[in-house]
Amino acid sequence: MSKQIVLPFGPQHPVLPEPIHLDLVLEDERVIEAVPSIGYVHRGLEKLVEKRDYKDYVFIAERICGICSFIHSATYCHAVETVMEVEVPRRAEYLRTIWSEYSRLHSHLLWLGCFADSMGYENLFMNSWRLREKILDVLERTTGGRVIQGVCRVGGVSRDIPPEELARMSRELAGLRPELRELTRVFEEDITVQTRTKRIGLLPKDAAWDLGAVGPVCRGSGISSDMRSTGYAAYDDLDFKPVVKSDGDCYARCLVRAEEMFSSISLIEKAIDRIPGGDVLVPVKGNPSGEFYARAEQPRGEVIHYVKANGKKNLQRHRVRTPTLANVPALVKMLAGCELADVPVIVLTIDPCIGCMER
Amino acid sequence: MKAGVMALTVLKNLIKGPYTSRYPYAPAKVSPATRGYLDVTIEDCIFCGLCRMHCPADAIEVNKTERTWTINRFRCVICGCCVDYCPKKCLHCEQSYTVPGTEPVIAQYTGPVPEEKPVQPGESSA
Amino acid sequence: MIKKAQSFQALSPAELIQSVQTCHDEGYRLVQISCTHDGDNYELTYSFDRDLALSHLRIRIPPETAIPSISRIYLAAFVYENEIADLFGIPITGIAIDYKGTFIRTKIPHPFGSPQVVKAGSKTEERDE
Amino acid sequence: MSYLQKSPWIIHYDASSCNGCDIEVLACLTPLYDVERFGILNTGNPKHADIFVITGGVNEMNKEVVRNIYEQMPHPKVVVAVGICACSGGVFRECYNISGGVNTVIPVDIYVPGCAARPESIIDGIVQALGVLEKKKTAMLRGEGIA
Repeated sequence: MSKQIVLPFGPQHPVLPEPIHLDLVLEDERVIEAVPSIGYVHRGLEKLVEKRDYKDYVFIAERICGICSFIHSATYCHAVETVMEVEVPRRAEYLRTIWSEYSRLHSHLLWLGCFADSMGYENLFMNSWRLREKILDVLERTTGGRVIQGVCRVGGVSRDIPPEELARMSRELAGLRPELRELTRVFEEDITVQTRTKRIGLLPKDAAWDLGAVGPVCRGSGISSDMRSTGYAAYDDLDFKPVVKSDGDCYARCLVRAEEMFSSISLIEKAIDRIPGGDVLVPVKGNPSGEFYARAEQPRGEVIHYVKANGKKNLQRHRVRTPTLANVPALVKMLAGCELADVPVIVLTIDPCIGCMER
Repeated sequence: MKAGVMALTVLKNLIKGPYTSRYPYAPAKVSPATRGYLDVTIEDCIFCGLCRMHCPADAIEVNKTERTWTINRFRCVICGCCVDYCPKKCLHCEQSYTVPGTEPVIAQYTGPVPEEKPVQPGESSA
Repeated sequence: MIKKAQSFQALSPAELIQSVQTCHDEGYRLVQISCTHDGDNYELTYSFDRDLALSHLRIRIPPETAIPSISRIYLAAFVYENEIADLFGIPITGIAIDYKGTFIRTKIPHPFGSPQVVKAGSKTEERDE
Repeated sequence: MSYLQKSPWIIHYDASSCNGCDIEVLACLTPLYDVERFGILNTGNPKHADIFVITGGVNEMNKEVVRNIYEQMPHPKVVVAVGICACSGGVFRECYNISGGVNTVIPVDIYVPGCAARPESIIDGIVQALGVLEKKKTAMLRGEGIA
């Protein structure tokens, strides 16, 4: 009945913390098709691997993204270590797990804030960011950096956490739980939040599988795919169970992230309990030769770091497949058929990290 | 019930005071581990250039003949990479951060003239 | 740390579509497509996941050779294929959502399309601001 | 309590940063640092803004976006480049797609170093920017042209 119009969305938009551009084909208020176009943040850092020593490149790998920075560096190190057949000390793997889970907590709280902001829920935004500062405090105390930690090295980690600090972290985590419950209660109790998210942005299970969705997006659609189940780093010791919801709407994805925060807390607690003693860094000599696809679970889903080396000190190729890139096809599917006013909420439920996506 | 929760929150907030740090009046929050800016104990430096070679941001310049060690503070990413490589352990991170400015800050340190002892060791290529 | 073996299966470009279709029918999930320079040739790796184990299909092609798109089988492939087409300059035919070189717009065309340039040991000259 | 004389409004744009500085800019707005107590507001509309806070280096694609936002802002205006990438390109300086710091596209008044820039640094930077803003305003009123 009415003719179609194309509405450009972004790159600079009040609700988007980062630049992404979407061409929304509209019929009245309904989105018929969404075509993302990216490249505003593309830096091309994969090419830098040809100029830098593979050990120094850790710091660049870490700066792929400022939110999941630690997991990027840990996965890159994991890839290089596997190629070089370096046995990383067990304590270092535990520490990597602890910091990874702290990164996940801070990222999920950040997402909760931005998501609340996209719905106009200022109060939740402020409260989740307030709680996030406590996580950042721990990260700064133990690693020296708030958002870019810079502790991962090829062969381990550069900094140990002393026992008294571990005990303090454990005490603080216990206090974090009730505060987190207070925040995530909105999903159970708040009718406004439920009406904004339930049965919106549907992604059925088979579509999620076909479109290669990862992380909370696919777990919200009932697919139990979490790289932490593969047991990299210390996850094999921590009885990890993925959080899965089956509704496939925005609400399910929110619940997955909310519950993952609690599961992260218990993972950290278990890791603190079971952490073995010993060194945290082994010296690595020589140059790598070979290739490996390392996978890890980021807050946004599965990340893949591919390294290929040919015995020189510079790697031949480093490729990162970031979770947001894998979730773009799913986002296109979710946006088709939704209402224009729901677009920010749906975009935020994949927790887009454009810095990651475009590298 | 709801009113009770709210009253409790109000009470808590009254007792606890504001959460906000009074930053410009109160000092910035740092921890002993914080990496703020890079400093050098220039007396110990042997000008080997390992830090320059490994700096991911190319922020460091080392001149052996003039015995100067220069850092571009507006390029340094304070990763701590050079601290790991330094053979004399003369580099370290200070907690306070570089103050914003209108011009890039380039700090130059000049080492003392060496005594009769010949300058050289620790200069192997990485 | 648990290390899982990763299997590579070398294919000729002609067999690609058939093998990918087989993977799809067997319930594999497309994880990623990556491309690497390998001497004068390009090496494309299609990675699939089933039950948390990775398996890879690999094809080697000389430069400027067009390869068929697998996005009719896995729609998700369109992001990776557009990316490879933009960064490496490999023509990929029949992508479901074809951006025609505008997916990632770069300053220099096909930045990865040239062989590896290693400036051994030398820092690049000052490009000061 | 008059740490600041005026209440500047800021607009934030992420050029090609890694997000680290972005989330620190956002953290400035949230309870712990809360720049709104100085009357600093984050706005999405360039026409409302006095201070342009930009993070990350500039690449080919967002060059025009950055220039657009800058030109739409009313005079007097101040540009604050937050983070090493915005100052000089940072670790990505040698990437094929990065043109360099923000100053390759628009004039920058204040540089805030740090990777990622700490919220305290960002507050300091904005406070300094306010001084520059004041100077520009008096210059403008005296009719010395738009700087």
